[in-house]
Amino acid sequence: MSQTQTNQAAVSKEEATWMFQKMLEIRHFEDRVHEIFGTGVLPGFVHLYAGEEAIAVGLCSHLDDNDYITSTHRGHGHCIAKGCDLDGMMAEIYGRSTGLCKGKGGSMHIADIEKGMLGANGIVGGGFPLAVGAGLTHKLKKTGGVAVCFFGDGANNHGTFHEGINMAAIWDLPVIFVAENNGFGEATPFHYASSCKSIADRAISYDIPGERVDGKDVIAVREAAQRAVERARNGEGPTLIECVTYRNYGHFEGDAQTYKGEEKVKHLSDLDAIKKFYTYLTEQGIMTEEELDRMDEEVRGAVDRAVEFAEKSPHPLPEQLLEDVYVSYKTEGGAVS
Amino acid sequence: MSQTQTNQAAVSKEEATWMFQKMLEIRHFEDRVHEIFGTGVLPGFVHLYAGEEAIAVGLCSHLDDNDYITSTHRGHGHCIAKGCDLDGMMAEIYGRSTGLCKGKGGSMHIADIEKGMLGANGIVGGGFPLAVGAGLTHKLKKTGGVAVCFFGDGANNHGTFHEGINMAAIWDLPVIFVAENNGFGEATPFHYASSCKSIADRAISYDIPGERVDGKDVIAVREAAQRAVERARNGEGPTLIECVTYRNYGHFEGDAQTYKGEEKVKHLSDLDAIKKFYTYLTEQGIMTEEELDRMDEEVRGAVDRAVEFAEKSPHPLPEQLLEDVYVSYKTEGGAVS
Amino acid sequence: MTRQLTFSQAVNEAMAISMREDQDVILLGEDVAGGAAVDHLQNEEAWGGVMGVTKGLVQEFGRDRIIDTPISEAGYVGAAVTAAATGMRPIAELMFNDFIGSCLDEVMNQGAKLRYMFGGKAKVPLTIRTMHGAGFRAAAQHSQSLYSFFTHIPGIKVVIPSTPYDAKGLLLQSIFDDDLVVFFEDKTLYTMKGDVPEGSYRIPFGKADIKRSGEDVTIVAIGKMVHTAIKAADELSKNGIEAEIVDPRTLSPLDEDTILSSVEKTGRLVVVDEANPRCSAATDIAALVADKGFDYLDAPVKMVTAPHTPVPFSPSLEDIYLPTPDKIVKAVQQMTGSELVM
Amino acid sequence: MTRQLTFSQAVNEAMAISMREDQDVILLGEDVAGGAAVDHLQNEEAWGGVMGVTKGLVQEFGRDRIIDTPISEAGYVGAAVTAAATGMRPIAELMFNDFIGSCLDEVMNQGAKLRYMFGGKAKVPLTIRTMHGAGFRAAAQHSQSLYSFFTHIPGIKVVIPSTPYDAKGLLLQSIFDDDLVVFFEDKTLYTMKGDVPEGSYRIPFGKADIKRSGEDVTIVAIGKMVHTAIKAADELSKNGIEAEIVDPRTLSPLDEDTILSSVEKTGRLVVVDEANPRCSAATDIAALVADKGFDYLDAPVKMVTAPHTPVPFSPSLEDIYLPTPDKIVKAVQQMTGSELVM
Ligand SMILES: Cc1ncc(C[n+]2csc(CCOP(=O)(O)OP(=O)(O)O)c2C)c(N)n1
Ligand SMILES: Cc1ncc(C[n+]2csc(CCOP(=O)(O)OP(=O)(O)O)c2C)c(N)n1
Ligand SMILES: [Mg+2]
Ligand SMILES: [Mg+2]
Repeated sequence: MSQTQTNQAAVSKEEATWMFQKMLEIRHFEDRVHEIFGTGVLPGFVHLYAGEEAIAVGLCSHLDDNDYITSTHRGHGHCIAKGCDLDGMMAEIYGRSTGLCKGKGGSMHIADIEKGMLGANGIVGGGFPLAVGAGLTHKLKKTGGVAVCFFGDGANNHGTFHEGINMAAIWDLPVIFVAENNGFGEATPFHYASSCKSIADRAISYDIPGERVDGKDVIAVREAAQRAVERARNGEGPTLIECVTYRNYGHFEGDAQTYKGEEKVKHLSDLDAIKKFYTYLTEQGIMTEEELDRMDEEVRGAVDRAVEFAEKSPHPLPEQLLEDVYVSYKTEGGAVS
Repeated sequence: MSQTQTNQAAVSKEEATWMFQKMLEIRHFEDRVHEIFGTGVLPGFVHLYAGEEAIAVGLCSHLDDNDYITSTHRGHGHCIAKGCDLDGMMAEIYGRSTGLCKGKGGSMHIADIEKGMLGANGIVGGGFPLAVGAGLTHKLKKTGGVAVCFFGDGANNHGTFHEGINMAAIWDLPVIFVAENNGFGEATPFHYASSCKSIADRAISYDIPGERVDGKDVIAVREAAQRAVERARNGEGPTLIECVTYRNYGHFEGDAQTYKGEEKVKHLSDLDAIKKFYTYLTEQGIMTEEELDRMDEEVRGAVDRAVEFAEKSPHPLPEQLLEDVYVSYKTEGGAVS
Repeated sequence: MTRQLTFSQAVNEAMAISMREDQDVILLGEDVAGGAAVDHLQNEEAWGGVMGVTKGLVQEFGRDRIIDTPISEAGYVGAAVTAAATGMRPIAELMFNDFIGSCLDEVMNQGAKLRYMFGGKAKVPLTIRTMHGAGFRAAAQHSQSLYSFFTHIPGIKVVIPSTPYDAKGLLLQSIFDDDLVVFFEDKTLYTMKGDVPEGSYRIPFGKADIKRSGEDVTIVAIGKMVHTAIKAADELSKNGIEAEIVDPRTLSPLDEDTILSSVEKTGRLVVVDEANPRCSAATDIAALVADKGFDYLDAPVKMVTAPHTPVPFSPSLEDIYLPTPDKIVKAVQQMTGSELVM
Repeated sequence: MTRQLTFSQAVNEAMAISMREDQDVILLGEDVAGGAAVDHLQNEEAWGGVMGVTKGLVQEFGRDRIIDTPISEAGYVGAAVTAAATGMRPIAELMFNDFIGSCLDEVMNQGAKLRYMFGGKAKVPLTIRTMHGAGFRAAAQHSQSLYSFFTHIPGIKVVIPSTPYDAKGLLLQSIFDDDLVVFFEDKTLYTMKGDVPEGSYRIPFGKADIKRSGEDVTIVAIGKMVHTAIKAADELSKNGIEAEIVDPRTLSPLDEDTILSSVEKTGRLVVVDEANPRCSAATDIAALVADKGFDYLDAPVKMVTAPHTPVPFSPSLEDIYLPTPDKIVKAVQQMTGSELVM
């Protein structure tokens, strides 16, 4: 979605349509992956973004293909919000050669540099320096673009958080640091692992704005994002936004989630981001229930087609093992040297 | 020096004697190393602490051998304040077998674990996790001891700063983080490399007390240290103290210091920490000029003797090359395998 | 005596025994218990390690000794170094060995060198347990086998067990060893069962184990590759070739004598290592024999390894990434073909 | 043509040329200019690198392109990875290779794997320049030679020049190469002089250089060790042994053919490598020859390396830590003694 001017508290119908669509795509994509994972056909570690849709979508509603994002192990939502193709994504998660990364990356490394999506990342905290680098290119090439770094509350205690934000701040880079505080890093609560009261507080260490918003409220996220994106595009430097959220599923597929408490139930119902946005859009008269429900249907269909596409796609060919290591030559045999 | 109760703004004569003595030892030791380095006989990189004496001494005036400190590449002052032997230190800097580390460490790795001195460190930021580990031992073994982490303004932007302080904070460890803000990391100003207004501000990221003091004023440092040490020994967790200071010499021996400005002159005269303390002690009537001047003479003598000791000491024997890698066996030949 | 445990249980039991024997043993790592400061969990774990290897420890030893850490590898691994140097005997769990990228300094420049730089006046009785290995569909950043790094660095001991029995005895040795040990656990071996005696026993470092005897070719196989090599040996045996399988068990120190004696007997060496091939444990062992065992060799030294590529995600690629029995058989046939009937 | 430059000047000139040729080339590192934001310095440097290697660059290219960084190796090396992937052609200076402990993740898990994990849809044209080597009395944390780590990791190219001429041509190749290159500079070579042509020239990767021809023994020597080997060869020559000295120049890719042809001719191999001996470049090259060049070998492969210890501070120990001409001569004598008159 291209850069846009919104009026204060609301969104246009066009914007709302895009946002609701993307939120649905994330939700149905993730619910579906969850389902399929249960059948045992999906390889590897899979971390689902369901529940946190408002964050990726609120942020990316201000971005276009020239803007970059860095992501995390929980990257499907960021991909979708940044405009990645559902078919290519699903095929990647299946490890097929039609995947966005030809099946070589998988869920934890899904990427699409053409769309400005610099990759999910298997390394917690990996994204901070990477976002700084993308921001540096923007600044040096005067592209007017921004880089958004999504990261978790757990990543907030990794050294790269500190190094990355400090660098972005001293160089006034157009980078936006977006904490997705879902209360846990794996099975460890935020309030145990982090000595700060809120992640937004840590902005003071870098003399930059820090803001805490309801990460279940896509409008609130979008508005905070707008301020940050404007600052960034104006050369005023980075912003730290903390979005308070919750993940619908476990840390990864297979997690028994015994560390969760009562709050779990509420998050799956009342506090649900999509439900909230649905209510907002209909109550404000921006869209009708019929329109929204039709979108829901269509998105389900698109996800079905993505699964079908993935399942029908070929596995990578053996020779692909040795490709893409270097630009200038192919790796040689090596298995028996 | 053992743990002690001071009255509000002053120090006892006994305390003052120890503090002035240690400050002199550092100053004369460093001035002498500078001189000798100029003659070309000293190997390696040497970073001098002259000018920053008040910090190490103010802090260590509360510590005894059971307390630990971690240090930096600029470690001589910390060693001396923590009670290391001048002869052994000088011999180490000369690379002789009588050195504190048998000549294997040198200036950048000078250490004395018996004295609670966990080593100078060639890695900027290396000390943060190490201090946390020492603090953890204190807590688990309920020793009542503390660990002090000295670090520079440059180190303040390394990821380990963030990880170390956060860990100490969540576990309420008895660790005191002491920034020696001398305005530069090598040839790079603090205000360029660090996005914070002051290092003490960064305490808010960890919800711990952060204090900025005049690092040229040993009494001010000592008082801030006292609050921090008390907190630590009472199980109330870490404190961050920023001491504003200046180094008399270059980053290392050989540095032309073109990045320094006018302020340089003042720091070498009016603002000098030893001069300040001298004036304070005589004006307050705690010690007489004669007493202080006599100490000065004596310390010069001790440093002379350390140089003599070092110069007369034997070089390590060839077989020592292969010792001390492992506890349980000696490394084998290996040069021609 | 014939009690069977999984590899994972063996590792768990070694930790429990060491913690009973010595109050100074503590365990630090991410979610080694899990659920720290969650009211309803207290001394119950939420996870007991990402793969469940540390399950039950927090119940027995409490949260003072089974310490969940923030995601701060440099922080807690570095802390473990000095905790060790100041009187504890910590075990630090680095969840995946790939995460060494976040804490190499603490291992290489601090822990490994502390004793030497201090002129022998300190010791670092720290064990770093870490998961490695491909085959789990965990892709490029969670599947590496990085033991060559640690073997390269003086001051570190490197342990890589291939069976539950070895895992328990070597881990107990590691924990009570006075040096920094990096202990590798292959994530695909955790469910493997084997005989594991009750109680405490220690397997000394630097003693390779001959996992199979044979006269015709020496196969030095590292970690999980021991089992791949055994399959290959069974195959070869059908063709009249008897392979001797040497499991070094520790890469640093390395039991040079056992390897050299075996090659002296067989005249042939294949090294099987699932890590990448350059500057690897495979080249290390091959070079050792090319130097000190040259006169024993009747044929070129062969190395069966992963190719020089990251670990691919796609199962179809990952399966051909790893050494297989078939590749080992081929390597042996190449070197023996002219002399032995296939 | 006979213009002489120091190694340091050659490196400097390569950077300057590349920055004139291509606006996208930038340099990031600690004090590569020095004095950033100091009023009286502006586009004057305070340092131009800790050893003065980058002197003059900020005057010509300004502080937008010669970027002083905070002491945040993970931060700026990681930033350089994506700056490269998004259109720049950065040079990141890692002051000492020992500091890789603070940024291995960014190099190993991000930069080196990005292209592969993205299915070939990205490239990382990044050059990391870094200082290595013992002999400077810089002690254990500033004297290592860690090229084996980078050679082990797929996705990285590893360059290690031994002369000013090679340094310039290889650095230009590195900067304009589309892959991640780690470029090693031996701190004790900076003052060495040699012929360096003006203007731009590039030395291709994977082409070893025969620094001395000989028939009796092949000495593969890495970086500075080329000069140590030359001294040894002169000594050997007096005794009628002519050594061929092969300088691989790039360890990844490695010019296997040149090494193997040389050994085919001489029948003997000594590898000289100042790094620690285990899982090293020395074992890598020894193993290569023990495999593919086995039939050429008339004697055991020898490796002359540092011992398996950290680098000691004391000059008297550091001098015996490093390989010397004498040790090389002894190694050659060991393997030729029975055949050639000494
Ligand atoms: C450097 C590193 N350390 C540890 C891990 C293992 N790990 C994967 S995800 C995760 C938790 C991350 O928590 P958070 O940042 O809050 O993200 P969330 O999963 O909640 O989205 C951990 C510890 C890792 N992948 N990388
Ligand atoms: C990880 C690491 N990066 C860089 C260096 C090189 N270096 C040594 S001292 C220094 C400056 C340190 O500045 P600061 O922390 O302010 O300490 P000061 O020298 O001012 O006491 C640098 C960059 C290093 N030794 N370690
Ligand atoms: Mg989280
Ligand atoms: Mg400083």
